[in-house]
Amino acid sequence: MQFFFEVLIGGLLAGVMYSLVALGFVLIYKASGVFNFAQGAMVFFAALTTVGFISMGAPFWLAVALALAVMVALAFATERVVLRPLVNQPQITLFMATIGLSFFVEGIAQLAWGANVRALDLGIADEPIEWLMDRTGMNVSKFDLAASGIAAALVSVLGVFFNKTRTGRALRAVADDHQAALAVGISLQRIWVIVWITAGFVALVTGLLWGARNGVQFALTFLALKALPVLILGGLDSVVGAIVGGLIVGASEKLAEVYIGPHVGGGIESWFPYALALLFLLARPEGLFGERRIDRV
Amino acid sequence: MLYRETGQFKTDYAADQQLFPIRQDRVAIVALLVFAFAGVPLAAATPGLAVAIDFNYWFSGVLIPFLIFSLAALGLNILTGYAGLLSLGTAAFMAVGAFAAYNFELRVPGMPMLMSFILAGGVAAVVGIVFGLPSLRIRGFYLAVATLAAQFFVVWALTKFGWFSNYSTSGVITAQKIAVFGWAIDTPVKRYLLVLAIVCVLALAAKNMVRGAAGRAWMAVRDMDVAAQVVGIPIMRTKLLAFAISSFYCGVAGALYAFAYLGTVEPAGFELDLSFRILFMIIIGGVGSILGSFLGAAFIVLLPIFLDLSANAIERSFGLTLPSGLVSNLTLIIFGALIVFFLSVEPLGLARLWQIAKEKLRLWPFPH
Amino acid sequence: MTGRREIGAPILEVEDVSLAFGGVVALQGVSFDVRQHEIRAIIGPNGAGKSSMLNVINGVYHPQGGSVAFKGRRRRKVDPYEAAKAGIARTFQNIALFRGMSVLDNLMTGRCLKMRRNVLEQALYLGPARSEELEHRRKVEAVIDFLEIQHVRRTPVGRLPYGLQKRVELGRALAAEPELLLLDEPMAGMNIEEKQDMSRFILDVNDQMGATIVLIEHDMGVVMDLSDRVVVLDYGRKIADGTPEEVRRNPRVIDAYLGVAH
Amino acid sequence: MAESTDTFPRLLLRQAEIRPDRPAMREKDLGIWQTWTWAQALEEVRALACGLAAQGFRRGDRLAVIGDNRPRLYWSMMAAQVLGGVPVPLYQDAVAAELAFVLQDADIGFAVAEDQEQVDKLLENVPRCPKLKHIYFEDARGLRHYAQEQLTSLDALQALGRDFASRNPEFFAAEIGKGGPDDDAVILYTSGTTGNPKGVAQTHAALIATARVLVAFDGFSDQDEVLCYLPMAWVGDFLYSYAQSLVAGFCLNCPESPETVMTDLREIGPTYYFGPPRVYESILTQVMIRIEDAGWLKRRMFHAFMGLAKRVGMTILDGKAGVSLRDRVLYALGNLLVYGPLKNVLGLSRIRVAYTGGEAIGPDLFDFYRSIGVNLKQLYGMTETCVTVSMHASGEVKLETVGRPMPGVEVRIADSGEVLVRSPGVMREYHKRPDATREAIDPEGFFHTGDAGFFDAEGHLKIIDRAKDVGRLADGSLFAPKYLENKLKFFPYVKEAVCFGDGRDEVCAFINIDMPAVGNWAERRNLAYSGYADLASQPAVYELVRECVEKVNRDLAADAALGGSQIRRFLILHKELDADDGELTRTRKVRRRHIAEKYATLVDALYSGRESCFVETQMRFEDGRTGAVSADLRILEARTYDVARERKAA
Repeated sequence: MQFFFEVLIGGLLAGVMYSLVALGFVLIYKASGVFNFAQGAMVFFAALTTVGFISMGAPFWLAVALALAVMVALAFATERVVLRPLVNQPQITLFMATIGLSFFVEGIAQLAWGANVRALDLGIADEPIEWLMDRTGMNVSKFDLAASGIAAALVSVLGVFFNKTRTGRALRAVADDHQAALAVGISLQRIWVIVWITAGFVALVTGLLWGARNGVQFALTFLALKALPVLILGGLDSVVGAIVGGLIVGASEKLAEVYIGPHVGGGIESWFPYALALLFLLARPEGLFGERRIDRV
Repeated sequence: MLYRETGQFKTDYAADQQLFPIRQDRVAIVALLVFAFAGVPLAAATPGLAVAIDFNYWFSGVLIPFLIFSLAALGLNILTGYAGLLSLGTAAFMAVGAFAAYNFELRVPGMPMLMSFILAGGVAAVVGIVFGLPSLRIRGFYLAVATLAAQFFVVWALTKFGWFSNYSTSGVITAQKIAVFGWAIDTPVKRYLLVLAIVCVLALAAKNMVRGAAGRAWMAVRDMDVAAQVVGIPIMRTKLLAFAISSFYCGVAGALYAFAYLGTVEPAGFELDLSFRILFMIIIGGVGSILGSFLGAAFIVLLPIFLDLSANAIERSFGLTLPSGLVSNLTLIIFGALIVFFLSVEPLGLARLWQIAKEKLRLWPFPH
Repeated sequence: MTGRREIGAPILEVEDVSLAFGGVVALQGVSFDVRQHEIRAIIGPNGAGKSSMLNVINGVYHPQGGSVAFKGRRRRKVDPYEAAKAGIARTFQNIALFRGMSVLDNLMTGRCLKMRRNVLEQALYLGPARSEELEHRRKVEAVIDFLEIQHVRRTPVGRLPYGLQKRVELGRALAAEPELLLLDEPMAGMNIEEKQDMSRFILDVNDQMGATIVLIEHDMGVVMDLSDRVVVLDYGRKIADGTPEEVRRNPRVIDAYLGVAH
Repeated sequence: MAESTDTFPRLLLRQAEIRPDRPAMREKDLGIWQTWTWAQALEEVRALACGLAAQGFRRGDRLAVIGDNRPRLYWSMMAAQVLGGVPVPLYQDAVAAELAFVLQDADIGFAVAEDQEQVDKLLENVPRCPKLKHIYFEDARGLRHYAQEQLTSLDALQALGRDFASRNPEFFAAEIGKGGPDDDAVILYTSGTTGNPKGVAQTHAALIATARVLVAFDGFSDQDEVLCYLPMAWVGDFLYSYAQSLVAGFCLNCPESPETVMTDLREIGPTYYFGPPRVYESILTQVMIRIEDAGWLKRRMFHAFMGLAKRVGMTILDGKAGVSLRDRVLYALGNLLVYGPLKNVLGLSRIRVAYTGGEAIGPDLFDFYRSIGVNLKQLYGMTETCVTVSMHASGEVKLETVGRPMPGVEVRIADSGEVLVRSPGVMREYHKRPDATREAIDPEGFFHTGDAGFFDAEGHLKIIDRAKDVGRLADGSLFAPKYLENKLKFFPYVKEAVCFGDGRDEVCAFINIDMPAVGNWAERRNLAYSGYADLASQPAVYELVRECVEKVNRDLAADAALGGSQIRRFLILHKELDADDGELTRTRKVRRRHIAEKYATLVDALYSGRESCFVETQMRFEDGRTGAVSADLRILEARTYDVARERKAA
């Protein structure tokens, strides 16, 4: 039983990280209706850039700041080159465009910083928390805890940003109805840039956390793939959904790995979340927290 | 300009419905086929040329992969371009084809090679139908995600269950020697011809389908499914058919990929990245166009080669060594950029550009 | 031009149909019948539930209550596919053509239910599949000729002007040789000549092809000229039913239309 | 059986016998070119003929045919001929009232109409034409509820016919047997300028003889293709489509609709083509407009190669020597890049011969087609003579003439200058108009064309004017105002011209400049001008016009007969001649006499050798107001050329 909890908690903590990636998607989807497949690439790019600057001798915070600046630039570029020309195109087209974008970003990243794995140290060791170990004997990583703490903080900040600030409300307005947003004089372009910057920021944080954990490497881009089932479970346009979805996926995949894995030869977390999401989709195509649409004729 | 259509009138529907209604097109296509089937092999057989050009490289490194990818792109185009169902699992269906063919050859004594290719396609089709089932309820990129599930699951299954790869380590399989009607396909030229023949036949079949009732049903579902249903098109059957046919093509492509191109493949060789490359082929080549599938494949296959060559040329001529991975990263960047470019500027891809050019030629000297 | 063809027994019976989206009531206990060969108009102010009515008839919407009987077969739920099979074709208020396809192909889809060849035969395009394709092309050409759209035969419908698109959509419905034809505002947004052409087509369809027609139209003049009987809906309820003259005189109809510019 | 082929029905039998499976008729319908072989055509005709017989159509009855060119309309004419009747094709665009006279004059009892529109017109006339008992229609669209008992569909008629034929198998052949070459084959109504149209009765013999000559002349065979787009009621279509296809055995192609003619033309790609100048004109205009939308490079290329074509194209077409190898190569290149594609887009690629006639054709127009390799020829004739009096022979095409008389045609120039014609093709008579017939055909059998003309040195006939307008100068030399005016009007800068000279000792002219053309010309030279009158008075413009006039004079000098009537003096009118001011007819023909009176002062000035002349005229403006315009018009001398010397040079 206690083992179960250990796995569960581990899963949940990993889940928080997934939610973090998913969050990036949700932000952009809410504001621009774009399913940004490049989010993974952005995570990779952000992390790699930070590490890159550090390796060039920049102090950590400066490196982060610079990386953020780069992400801002990227956001502007994306809005100008990708989103604006494709405005009012079918979502699926934009989706494919972001696949292109992710290739582009990956290419740039490796061209600029090289393709080999870099280590990143945030100063938090990835080791069990003693007192918890002593009391319950459960192995819970400090790092994971800290990471999820940061994630949680970030999420709540965003929550505030969305619900309290003017811009935040503007974003939601755009998400709900582009026309209306324009009517009340909110410039779509501006909103998009802001959203992509925010997403870039989230990507940066995610990149740092994951990078510190597994090393900064191309594999980070696959986080996007991890995030997809999360999104499907949570619904593409719900921040809360993203978080809950992340937790579910994290937990379920770890549990599945541990309890089902052995019977089928393991390694099932590569597809299990998808299977889960798929089943879920068939039952409820609009996700846990997504809004249902009726298409009229 | 080159088109002289005056006097090419049609006195029955058969003539009006034919594949290439314009005489000049018929001539051109025949010429092209002759060149591909006879010209190229003959050139390869000509001693003089054979010295000048490394034909083995051209066959195994360029033409064969080009043809195979064209076939895969054709399959994806049927699903995505015509039926409007985006799939990111193309590589998975290719993998199914490859491993199925391998196993048919392995386990069914005296199984004719072509037969196992066809059956491989069949197996892929079945898998395709299974993973297509969600398309009945979900649309857009939700569906794309569903196909991703296929992508991961298949690769995982092929790796995990040794049976598929006859218990080789990490699921690597080595394709059996190809023989068709007792004729050993053992040289690049022969393999090229075999692939070419198969691709031509399947391309023709595809063309016939898309211009026939099936194709119309697919496009109808793509353009407006409610209306399609109202005119009496069975949505479910139409979509599943698209998945089946598409997967069949990908399956055969996969089989050829293993048997006629690489020889040795492993499940990891059919990663998501491959699916993406094939998706790019149809985006660049032309969504919803048979010709586009070929153009796109040619482009995606040739671009890296071209970059490589030019990189080498630069290195040689300037005596400098370019950073490793430069070319591969450049390729990524260019692909990415092109995708965005085509999607926003010419969503119907190279095929559309060709079509426009053709229209201009037909109206020459007038602009319109 | 009435009395030109004998109107037969009811072919379609709508009985006490009610439909709601979430809380919004679209139709409430609507009943009426349509007789063989007649032209039946459904009129009413915007949002009266006219389109919903058609959608119920050919199964795009499923009513919560009531039933629809076509050629005697009474159903609570039909799905569009069955409706099409049964011989119901329709056009939509805001054109629902297959934009990516040529006029010819759009019309050919209208005949899909009559095409029997399986995909393999089509792929080979030999013998039966080929001759079937050609045979149906012949049928479709007759429709093209009838609607006088020869000159755009090969044009993708997306590129056609609005009026022509409406015509093509009618053509797609006709290609199915329907017994019952549902026309949702066939003349919306047309100029006078286009309307006249369309009226002529509708009459000829009804007359030469013997199709029964249910049409929704805003232009009162058109309705009065074309239709044999008129149903008037208002807020999802039937408020009148009868010949154009009767309906025109009906006080409730006048009220419903007061202030409504049509 | 059909060894004798002296009537159209027998020609049909012959064709059906020797080339039963060659196409005889095509029609663009339901998206494809529906085709009938000669054998099938024969059956269609049999059904129609027997049907008509069953309906009581007797020998000598007349069958009106009205509608666009449709196979069954042609076959109906044949059916009537089979039964010894006479088809009377009518202009499909005539209004009901216009039809009335013809229907009565030709005692029409049976009529074949294309569609509702035509049927309505006929029905409208039924009260006035009680004889009209039967109306058959091709297209039932909209006619299903017409109650009139006269109406029957052609389908029904043919059904009747097949039934009748099965009961009397010998009937059809027997009826054809009864026919003779001297029976009337058709009555064609000529739209006379004044009074009622006259019906021209032509016999089988005349038409077939003429058709044979034409077929031989340009070597037509059953491989040829022609598009039937001209009105069936026009002799040109009857002879060049109907008669020739029966003689040569080639295929007639009926367009889908009048609107689609250009497309259909492109699809069929006829091997010969016949059209009045205006048709060629409209095609050329279309070309010029469309090419202007092309990119700069294409435009340059186009104009460059057209220039070349103008230089050497015609010589090459006539297969004559005197073109440098370089030019030949360039021309070949142009053929690949411009001429070929152009002809292809216009549907003229396969043209072997193209005819024009009816009115004078401008040199630019004529040269354009010939220079890109379309063998365009002029011919001369009229309904009464089965058109072909004379025609350009390939290789010796001269724009200003209408070629040599056709084989078997005698042409004589009367002292009055009128052209007289005697040939197998001359009509038998004007239907029911012995008086008119006597007027037109003299005892020797010569038909008086009413046109003035003469033969040039090579024996090419040259038509100059209507005989009645031709006059003589005081010195007795021939003066053909319209000829001169046309020559002037062929210049883009000249809109209208009025020439005087009858009975005077020299020729003088009023000129109207073409506002757009000259305005354009002026802008290119940045000449400022305030309006028509101002532009017209510009010295530069006067020089421009003088050049035109002198070119005309040079041409005139080139031939003996007209060399005397060169234009000595001219002025440019200060206002545009206008129908509203009674200076032109509604069809834009100059009313010479009226103008002469109205501007008497100017005419006097021209002849009194003055340098200029003040004039004030009332004119009506667009807004209907009338007002006076006055101007001081300059009068210029134009250089004239010595006839004899120019002759040697030429």
